Parts: sequence; structure tokens; C-alpha cells
Amino acid sequence: MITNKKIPWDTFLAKREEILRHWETGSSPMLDLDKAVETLKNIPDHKNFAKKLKQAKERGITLIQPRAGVALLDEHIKLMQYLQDEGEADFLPSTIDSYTRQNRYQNAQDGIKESERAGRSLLNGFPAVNYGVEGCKKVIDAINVPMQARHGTPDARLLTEIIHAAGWTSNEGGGISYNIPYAKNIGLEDTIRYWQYCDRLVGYYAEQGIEINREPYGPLTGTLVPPSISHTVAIIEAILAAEQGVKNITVGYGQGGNIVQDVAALQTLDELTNYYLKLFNYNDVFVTTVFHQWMGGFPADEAKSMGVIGLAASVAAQGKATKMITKSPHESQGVPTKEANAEGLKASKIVVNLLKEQSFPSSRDLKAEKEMIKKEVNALIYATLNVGKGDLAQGAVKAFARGLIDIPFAPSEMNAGKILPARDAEGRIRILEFGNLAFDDEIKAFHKERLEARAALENREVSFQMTIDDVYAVSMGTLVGKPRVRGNAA
Amino acid sequence: MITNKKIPWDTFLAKREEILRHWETGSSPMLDLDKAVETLKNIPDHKNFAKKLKQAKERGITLIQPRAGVALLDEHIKLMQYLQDEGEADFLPSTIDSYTRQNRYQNAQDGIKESERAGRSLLNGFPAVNYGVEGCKKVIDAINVPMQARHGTPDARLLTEIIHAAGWTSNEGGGISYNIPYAKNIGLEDTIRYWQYCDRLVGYYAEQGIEINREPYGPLTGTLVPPSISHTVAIIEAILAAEQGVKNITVGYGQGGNIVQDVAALQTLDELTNYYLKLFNYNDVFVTTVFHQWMGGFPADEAKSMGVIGLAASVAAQGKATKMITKSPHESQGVPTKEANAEGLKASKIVVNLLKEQSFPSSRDLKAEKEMIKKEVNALIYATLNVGKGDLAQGAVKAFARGLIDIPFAPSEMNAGKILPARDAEGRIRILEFGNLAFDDEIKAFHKERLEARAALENREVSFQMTIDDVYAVSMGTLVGKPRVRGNAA
Amino acid sequence: MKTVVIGVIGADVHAVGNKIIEHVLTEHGFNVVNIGVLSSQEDFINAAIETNAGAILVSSLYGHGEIDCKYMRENCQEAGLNHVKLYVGGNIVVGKQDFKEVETRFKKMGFDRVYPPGTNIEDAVKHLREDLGE
Amino acid sequence: MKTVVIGVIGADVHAVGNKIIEHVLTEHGFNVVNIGVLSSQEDFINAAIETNAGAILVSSLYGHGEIDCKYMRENCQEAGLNHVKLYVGGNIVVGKQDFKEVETRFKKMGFDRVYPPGTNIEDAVKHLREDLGE
Ligand code: B12
Ligand code: B12
Repeated sequence: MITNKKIPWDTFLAKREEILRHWETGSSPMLDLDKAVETLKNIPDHKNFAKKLKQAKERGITLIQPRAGVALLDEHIKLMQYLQDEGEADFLPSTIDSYTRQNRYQNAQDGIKESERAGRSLLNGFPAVNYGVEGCKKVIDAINVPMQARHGTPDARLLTEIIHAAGWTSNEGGGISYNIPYAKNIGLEDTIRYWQYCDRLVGYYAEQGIEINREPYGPLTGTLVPPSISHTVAIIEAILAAEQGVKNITVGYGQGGNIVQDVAALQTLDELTNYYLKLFNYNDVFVTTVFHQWMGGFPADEAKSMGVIGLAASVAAQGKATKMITKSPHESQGVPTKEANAEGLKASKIVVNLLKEQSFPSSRDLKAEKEMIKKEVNALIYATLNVGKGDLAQGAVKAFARGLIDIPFAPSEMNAGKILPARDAEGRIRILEFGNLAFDDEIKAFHKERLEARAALENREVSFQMTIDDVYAVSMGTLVGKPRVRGNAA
Repeated sequence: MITNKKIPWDTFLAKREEILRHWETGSSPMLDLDKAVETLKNIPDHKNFAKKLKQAKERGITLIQPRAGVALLDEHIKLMQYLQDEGEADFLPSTIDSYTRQNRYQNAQDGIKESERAGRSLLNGFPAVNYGVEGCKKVIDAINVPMQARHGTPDARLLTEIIHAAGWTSNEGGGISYNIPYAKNIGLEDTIRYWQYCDRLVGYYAEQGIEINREPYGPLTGTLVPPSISHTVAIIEAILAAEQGVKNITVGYGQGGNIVQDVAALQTLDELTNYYLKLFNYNDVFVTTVFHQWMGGFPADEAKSMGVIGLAASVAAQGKATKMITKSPHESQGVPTKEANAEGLKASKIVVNLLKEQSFPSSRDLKAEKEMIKKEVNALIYATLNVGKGDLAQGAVKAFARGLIDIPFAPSEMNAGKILPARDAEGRIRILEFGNLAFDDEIKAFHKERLEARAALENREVSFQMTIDDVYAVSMGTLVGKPRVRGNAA
Repeated sequence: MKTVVIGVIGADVHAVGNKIIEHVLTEHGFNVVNIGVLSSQEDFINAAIETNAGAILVSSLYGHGEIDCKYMRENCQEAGLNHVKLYVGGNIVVGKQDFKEVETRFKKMGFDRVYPPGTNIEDAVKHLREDLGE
Repeated sequence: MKTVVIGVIGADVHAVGNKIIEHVLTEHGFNVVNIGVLSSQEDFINAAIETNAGAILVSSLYGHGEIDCKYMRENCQEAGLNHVKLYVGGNIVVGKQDFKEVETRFKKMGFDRVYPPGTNIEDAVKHLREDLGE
């Protein structure tokens, strides 16, 4: 049975030998740990993810980062330079293609070849494993800001080895957040173990005096996820990472759409993560937050998409997120061109800049929403600890198996998939079907009451149709999905 | 001496004969008042500005309107249809060209001809007087939403006659707001008199059961105008209009940039206007508010401009403005193409839609800001009444002459031009140089203290350089202008 | 009741649209066989054979649709599925591309109907009725 | 001290840039004669004659610049202002237009220097020093 315990170095090293054999690029001499430490030590401070985040948090500002990645190395480098110079990105990502995420390196290799032939990227991201440490090093050498791998890879061990050895100082993911929304039937125990490995590597580097940032993936399925659920996953992953020695963690949250709920979510995410880290005696972890611009279906219209982006940026800034992941006006269509991607960045940049001296005033409404999120998170963490007999790793596996934690719209069979979310009359995300979610009756009554108030306004029953209407709502231009005339759906 | 007294009908009619002779289109039979009443009565409710605003206010939503106008009638109609259909504008404007605004109808006529020859608009707006009632009627007949004239015309009497007789149910302007920011040496008494005439005409139509909306022009110079000053002008003009019989008034405010101050401004604008109207016994006036997206210098970059637009829309929606005037990504460059104009509209539309169920929570900070604005407005209105011996029209003329009311950056010689605004540390607009502004010491001390707090942060003195830095700030991508290195200005 | 197979092809995990398609088609009276995300061509073909389906609705959101759908028509034929209708929809290529061209590419690959991003699934209902007869 | 005339031409009331130009040029040691907004060609020319100015800086923001500046060079010459430098800047035409073309149009009209929207006024300081000598 899995436990939340630091992996002994020997065990790690033994496993490492095996991992490095998963694909030919694992044999690079740059993967020698001493060599990797040297590479990382040579990364200047302004290209260190962890350090730049710390600074931003201390200054109370919000930095921006796009998603981006293409199949061919040279093209990828050009893309990165463009987003840095023209898009004014504060951080760069290498979004990894979906074959690599499923460890299908041969498919990725074919994709590279086909892309070369077609003269355009046929992969939806950058196949970092296939390019190996040498390729990844070329990427970071060509830019002037920190670089992070962003993906959705259940087993990212080889990928993680390669990117850090290349000097990339951040890695997104986690044993839960890169499983439940990104896989169908990979066991949670397995993915938690895979990610303990990734964290252990970062912990090792930390012991060598190298600061590397880790970012549990916050938005999960990006679709009507109540803040307390994504917070719970973020906190669990932060603690699992801290146990392996990670010292710099960015917890994430995807825009819900109601400003008060979003600001409450950002503030509680920071407060609760710090609280639980300290509760479990991880006292020297530096926590920052990341706000993801709207993660659900986008409107087809590009100007409307820019509106959504501007609104999102205003929320991140007011909620004092340390970082924001930006979207582009092409979101509903496909992977954006570099120009479209830069447009999303620039619109975001000016908004966070304009608001950098401002924060959202405290109010009764905000406090109440924060209290509610805290109550819910506490209930979920408590239940997880309880079934795990005090161990959060074990607890997480069991909590998901029993549906005590449950993520809406997730593809994974490890997830109960019984809860149904919907928005209340003000557009705040609530829950209408709880399944086995570990909420007490008081919390449930609150959700029920809020949803019934909406139902009354709309003159209909609380039902799955509401959820469906809400799924489509933003792409149709509203937040709260209105009852549609039959035959007129979508 | 001018007074705030309803113009006797006979006097009005006598003046009217003269006005209609100012340009040949004044002789149209459609300007017969009975005919005009008939035309206006035939305007359906959904094309009536006043009625659509009332509905919106009752529903608590924010409707949108662009600025737009070109030299040629057919092109203007196509532009209007495009902004309605593609831009989803709730209201349409005919922005009037600058020659017409200065009553230079011959110049406008030349502009029409040169535009015909050049095949592109050489005028910066629609020369409504030259097209006359018949032309203006074609415009409203071709669209499906209410139409308003938007201009900046000190003497708009002929223009006003023409547009209303054509069925346009709203007119922007006022004796102060269309003088001080739009003229150099036209007397305030004159322009107040001109606008009393325009309001009296609307009052006459009201007596015939026709609801027409009037909108004092809120943002004034659009450049660092403290809310209390623009509120004061809006309230005075609302009262002058009400005296002439206007029953449906939209008071306006231009985005300042600090969200709390902007929301406070929108809320107090509504509250104070209603309060003063009732205080002066105008009990049946329906008041709505309009929020102008950032009226100062825009960033050159189009994506950044879209960011500014998205942010502005989020503030209007949270502050529950009834209407919002939108900008376009071409703002810094020139009159927008119809496509760029529609982009600004669509980005705005989705944001106000997404936020329509939400409002800005009340907080201590918001309340304090509102209190401050109210104190300041009360001081200014009191001073105006005082010098006017109880008459607001007289008071306004004298208050401007003595600088008791003073508008920053105004071109008019009727304006003292002695006050200097600057932002405080959070970006709220304060005043650093008061001239003769009718603020008491307590208010002045508050402004001083706030600006000194900023100066301390920036390690410099409170000075005109701060004002200059703030004028450029938004176009440079920040709200609070930072001290610049000499030789590196702009 | 007409049977249709739905699912998301390749290494694609976009589950939301898939759940909604199941719901809407079921409401419209179809017998929906949903093989879910991360499904291979084989999974689709086997499900269609087992359930004697009239149509296969392939979803591809993540951009690799062009690679994942290669030879799907040929593979159907090889498996003896000669008359099954093949629909594909979602965000089936990488990036914003001219849809007319994309449609041509996929029609050449043997797909009967090709849908652009954000298609209203109710549109496909009409087409299914036309293509499968009712 | 070199004298320059500044102002905003035609029916244009954009006053903000004008006030800032006055401030910056004065700070840079020019003798600035500011005739303000709503100024005619005649106003500019008379001011330049009276003050023996080396350059006239015309601002036009509102879009009618092309009409308002017609024959300005010819009118200067007629008034005997043969050597005065003519600069123009702001948003000098209606709408977003290709600046190269706009520049050509205004140069043909006899303007020595033509500036695109949002020009940093410090740029003009350099040019003034070049053109007027120091
Ligand atoms: C939510 C989302 C996610 C969630 C998915 C959670 C989950 N497990 O379901 C998360 C965050 C995990 C995710 C991950 C990724 N995503 Co994603 N994601 C989206 C997003 C924002 C919304 C998708 C959605 O749920 N829409 C709502 C549903 C109801 O609509 P729908 O899926 O479009 O389906 C409807 C219609 O298309 C139609 N339809 C669908 N299939 C078919 C088939 C037929 C025959 C017919 C008739 C109709 C039809 O009917 C459906 C119901 O109405 C889209 C962009 C967008 N649309 O705004 C990107 C998007 C699909 N993702 C994209 C990408 C690239 C990824 C990632 C590779 C990388 C990344 N950005 O992190 C990974 C992929 C992981 C993997 N292996 O698949 C790209 C695809 C790019 C492309 N094709 O060029 C998109 C377009 C974003 C973008 N512009 O870059 N994503
Ligand atoms: C504020 C503003 C107003 C205010 C002006 C208040 C006042 N009295 O000063 C108000 C709201 C009243 C207004 C009115 C109008 N405006 Co206006 N306004 C603006 C805005 C937003 C900012 C202008 C500004 O103050 N910028 C800040 C200052 C510091 O910069 P600046 O003026 O550009 O000047 C600097 C540089 O350009 C340069 N410069 C200027 N002149 C010169 C000359 C030389 C030789 C050199 C070297 C440099 C130089 O140095 C200056 C200092 O740094 C601009 C758009 C923008 N830029 O974002 C539109 C804009 C100028 N206005 C415009 C228009 C059309 C109007 C109106 C006709 C209609 C309307 N929209 O209501 C009326 C015109 C009234 C009239 N008769 O003139 C258009 C002009 C369109 C075009 N050229 O195609 C613009 C571009 C907006 C747009 N995109 O439609 N406006």
C-alpha cells in the first residue's frame, strides 16, 4: 500500500536506472546527476522559476504564462522567443504533446516526422522526451525567462528527469491531478507513486541548493469544478510533494466565473495550503498561487474570447494570484498561432499591470464565501485523512475509490463520477448531486438552498439539465445557463 | 442673466423660427411640430431609447453602445446595421462630425463632397444637419434599436430639432459638458441657454406623451477627472434638463481605472442625481447611468486595447451601469473600422453578460470612497447654489468663472484650469492643486494625505510631473505613472 | 431504435462533450453505445460489430485526429463493416484551419460527415435521421 | 533660445497633448508660443511671423487634419514665411491608415516632418535641434 513517505535515496536510484531506459534519450550523459546539478546551478536567477515566483509574491503582483508547444524543435524555439518578446510572457511553458503524455514515444517520433513532411505541426505539443536533454537545453538557452513543462502525463518520470537536467526549473502535475482528468484506467496508487518519484528528484536538487518549483495542476477537468474540490486535490498534492522535499509549490485554481467566489477561492487556496503544510510540519515551503483563465468551452468568436480573457485577468489581479495561465482568442478552434497566443498574453498583461496596486476589498459576502470553502475543504481533507488512517497518500486512493472526493466530468474510472455541479443564481458553482462526497448535512443544505433559489428564479426543477446548460453557458455568452427550448439545444 | 426657468412656449417658438433658418435643411416640412410628434409616435417601443433604458435598469443589466459615424449616408447606414447585427449593439449612435459640432455646415458639406470623391470618409462623423430630417429618418428606419446623436456641440439647437423630428429618441450633451471640454471661447451662459432650448424641445415632446432620453456628457475631458467634479456637472445638467421638462435622464461617468473608486462613482452618481432631483422637486424623472470605457489615451497595441476594454466592461457590470459606451482596438490610431468597432462591442457584450447576475459587494472601503465622493459633490453643489443665489444655472456660470468648479485639461477659457489631478497609491484619482475648487480643508487634507502616501512610496515630491506621468500611464500599460528617467519621457 | 457508437479516439481524454453527446442522443431516442475516451479504431469497430450499429460518431478534440483517423474507413471495410456511416467532429486538426479544406481531407479519408469545432450535436441528429432512415 | 509655435489646428479641441507638448518643449529650453486648440492656419502663421519662429508644430488629433492642413505651405510662403519648418503630428487622418502613405501625402503638401499617432514628443526635440541648429 502506498504511503506518504519520502522515498529512500537508494530506492530512488534503483528505480531511476529503469526509468532512464524507457526511451533512448534516457541514456544522455547529461542525465548524470552531478552533471544535471551543474547545469541547474548555471541557470541564472532570472531564469529560475522558483525565485521569480517568490519575488512576484513578495511584490504582490501577478505574472503571466501562456500554454504553447509545437512538434519541431526549431519552431518551438521560435515560438518561445515570440511569446517572450512580442507576448511579454513572464514565464514560458513547453506544453507537451498528447502522445508523450501517454508515454507513446514512438507515436511522438512519427508525429515529428509527419510534421517535418507536412511543414506544420501535427502534434499538439512539444515532444520533450524525444528531443532529450540536449534538445530541451537548446530551448532554455534560447530564452530569457524561466521554463516549465506543462502536460497531463500520468507517468512523467522520464520527462521530469529530462527537463530538469536541461535546466527547466518547474514542472506541472501531480499524482491525482494528472491522472483523474487525463487518464481512463490508470490506478491512482500508480500515479501517486510516479509523482512521488518526480517530487523526490526535485527534493534531491533542493538538497543540492537548487530551487525548483512544482505546480499541482489546479483546474482538473476545467468544467464546473467547485473550488473546495480542486483545493483539496491541490493541498494533498502539495503535502505529498513537500514530503519528498519540494520547497517551492504553486497551487492552482481555474476561473469559475463568479468574481466573489473566484477571489474567495484564490485567497483560501493560499491560506489553506499554508495552513495544512504547517499542520503537517512542512514549515519551509514557499507557496504561491496560479489562476487559470476560463478552462471550459470558449465562445467561437475571437473578440468575445478576448473579453473572457480580459475579465479573467481582472479577477486574477484582484485576487492577487502570483501567476496566471492565459488563453488565446483561438481557444475554441484549436492550438493557437503564435500571434493569437501573444494577443491573449498582451491583453492579460495590461490588465494585471493596470490593477497591480489594487486588491479586492474584504466584505461580508467574500468572508462568507471563504468560510464556506474552508468548511468544505476541511471536511474533505478530514475524510481523506480518516480513510487513510492519518496517511494522505493512502487516504487519497481510498477517498477517490469511495467517492469521498469526486471530480465532475472526469474520464478516469478511478473517480466515482457521481457528483453533479451547477451554478446558483449568482453564478457560483454549487453541487446538486453529491454522490458520496464527504460533506456534512449542513454543507449540503447550503448547496441545496442556493440551487433551489436559482431553480425558483428560472421556474424549473434542479436537475441534470441545469448542469448541461451551465456547461454550454460561457461558450454561448452567459454564465448561468438558461433553460433552453427543446430542439434548440447547444 | 441666465436662470434655471422653463422657457415659455412662445419664446421657444419665436427662437425656433430663427434656428430653423441656420441651414437649408431647417426648412423641411418634417420639422413641423405636429408632423414630428407623429413621426416620434410611430417609433416602436423597442426603438425608443428611454423605454429600453428603463427596462434595462429594472432588470439590473448593462446594455452597450459604440461611437460611430461616417460622412456618407449609405455608408453610415451600413455601418449602423453592421454594429447592430455583427456587433450586437443594444443602442446605436450617430457620432456627429467636428465641423457640424462647430456649426460649420458649409465645411461639412465640402467634407461630404470630398469623401464622395475620395471614396473614404474624410469627416470624423456623420453630418446629420446636412442630411436633414429625411436623411436621419432613413437611418432610424434601417435599424432595429434606438438611435442617439452623440457629439460635442456647444450650440446643437438645429441638430436637436432635426434628429428628434427624424425619430431619434436620445440626444447627448449639455450646456456645460458640451462647452468646457469642446470649445475655447464660447460663453457658458450661451451654451446653457442653447441646451435649455434642446431640453425644452424634449419637454414639449414629453407633454405630447413621447419619451425621449437626454444624456449629459459625463467624462468631460476624459483625462484624470475626479468623480466628484464630473458628478457635479452631471447633476447640474440633469436639474437644468428636468426644469425644461425632460423626464428620462442618463448621467455619465468615464472609467477612472481604480475599480473601487469606479464602482463608488457609479453608485453615487445614481444616488446623488436622484437625491438632488427630488430635493429640487423634480419627482418624476427616471434616472439611469452610463459608464464610458477608458476615455484617456489608449495603448497603441490592439490586443492590449482589448484588455482595457474587457476590464472596463467588468467594472461597468459590477457597478451596475445601465449603459456602457464601448471603445475599439483602434482607439489610439483613429476612427475605427466597422470590424474593429464590432470587436470592442463583442468583447464588452460577453463580459457584461457573464457578470449580469453579479454585483460588487459592499465593503468598508467602498463605503468610505462613496462617502468621500458625496462630501465633495455636496460641497461643489452647495458652492454653486450659493454663488447662484439659489439658481443653479446662474450658479454654474459663476462657479466656473471663479474656479469653484474646475475641470482638468479643458480647452475652454471659461474654465479656470487651475486644478491638477493625480493618482494616489492605489490609482484613485485625487487632486494635488486645488485652485479655487470649492472643497473645504477636511476634503483637501484627505487628498493631500493620499497623494503624499504615493509620493513617499515613489520617493519623490507631489508635483505636476506626477500628473504628466499619470496622463501617459494607461497608454504605457500601467495605471499609476511611475517616475521616468529624464530624456526618456512619453 | 437505431444504434450508434460514440467515443473519443486516440490518446484524447476530453470527456465533457462525450458525456453530453451520450445524453442528447439518448434523449433523441437513439441506442447509444459509448466507448468513452482513449478509444482506438479497433474499439470503435468492435463495438459497431457487436451492436450492429448504423453509425460511428468519432470525437477528436485534442488535435491528433488527423493521425488517429488514418485508414479508419479501410479498417472498417476490412472488418466487414461496409455500410456503417462514419462521422467525425470536435477539434479534429491542430490549430485553427480553414474548415472547407479540413472537411475535404477527412472526406477523402472516407468519412461521411465532418463537423467543425463547437458543432451543435442536434445538427448531427438530423443527419443521422437522414442517413439511417427512420 | 529657439522659438517654436505650437497649436491644434481646425475645429479640433484635443487639449491634453498640446498642454504636454508645451511643458516638455519648455523644459527642453525652447521658447514655446502656444496658440492652443481651435486654431486656424492664419493663427499659426501670424504667431510665427510675430515671434520670428523657426518651426511650426501643428497638432491634429480629431481626423480632419488632411482637410485643415491643405495649402498650409503655400499660405506660409505667401505670408513671407519661406524658411519656417513645418511639423505635423497627432492622429492626422481619419482612421487607422498605413503611415508610410500618410507621410507621403503630407510631405507632398510641404510638411517637413510628419509623425504617427502616439509619437513621443522627445523625438521631435531631436529633430528640432537638427533642423534649427543649436
Ligand atoms: C475542457 C478542456 C480540457 C480539459 C478536459 C477535461 C476532460 N477530461 O474532459 C483538460 C484541461 C484536461 C484539457 C486537456 C487538454 N487539452 Co483541452 N480543452 C478543453 C476545452 C477548453 C473545452 C472542451 C470542452 O469540454 N468543451 C465543452 C464540450 C461540451 O464541447 P466539445 O468538447 O467541443 O464537444 C461538443 C462539440 O464539439 C460536438 N462534438 C464533439 N465531438 C463530436 C463528434 C461528432 C460526430 C459530432 C457531430 C459532434 C461532436 O458535440 C459536443 C457536445 O456539444 C477546449 C477548447 C474549447 N472548446 O473551448 C480545449 C481543447 C480541446 N484542448 C486542447 C488541447 C491541446 C488539450 C491538451 C493536449 C493540452 C492542454 N492544452 O493542456 C490536453 C489534452 C489531453 C489529452 N490527452 O486529451 C485543444 C485542442 C487543440 C486542437 N485541436 O488544435 C483545445 C481546442 C484548446 C486549444 N485551443 O488549444 N482540455
Ligand atoms: C481624450 C480624448 C478626447 C477628449 C479630449 C478632451 C480635450 N478637450 O482635450 C474628448 C472626449 C473631449 C474627445 C473628443 C473627441 N474626440 Co477624441 N480622443 C481622446 C483620446 C482618447 C486621447 C487623446 C489624448 O488626450 N491623449 C493623450 C495625449 C498626451 O496624447 P496625444 O493627444 O496623442 O498627443 C501626444 C502625441 O500624439 C504627440 N503629438 C501630438 N501632436 C503632435 C504634433 C507634433 C508635431 C509632434 C511631433 C507630436 C505630436 O505628442 C503629444 C504629447 O505626447 C484619443 C485616442 C487615444 N489617443 O487614445 C481620442 C481621439 C483623438 N478622438 C477622436 C475623435 C474622433 C474625437 C471626436 C471627434 C469624436 C468623439 N469621439 O467624441 C471628438 C472631437 C472633438 C473635437 N472637435 O475635437 C479620434 C480621432 C480619430 C481619427 N483621427 O481618426 C481619436 C483618435 C479616438 C478614435 N480612435 O476615434 N476626445
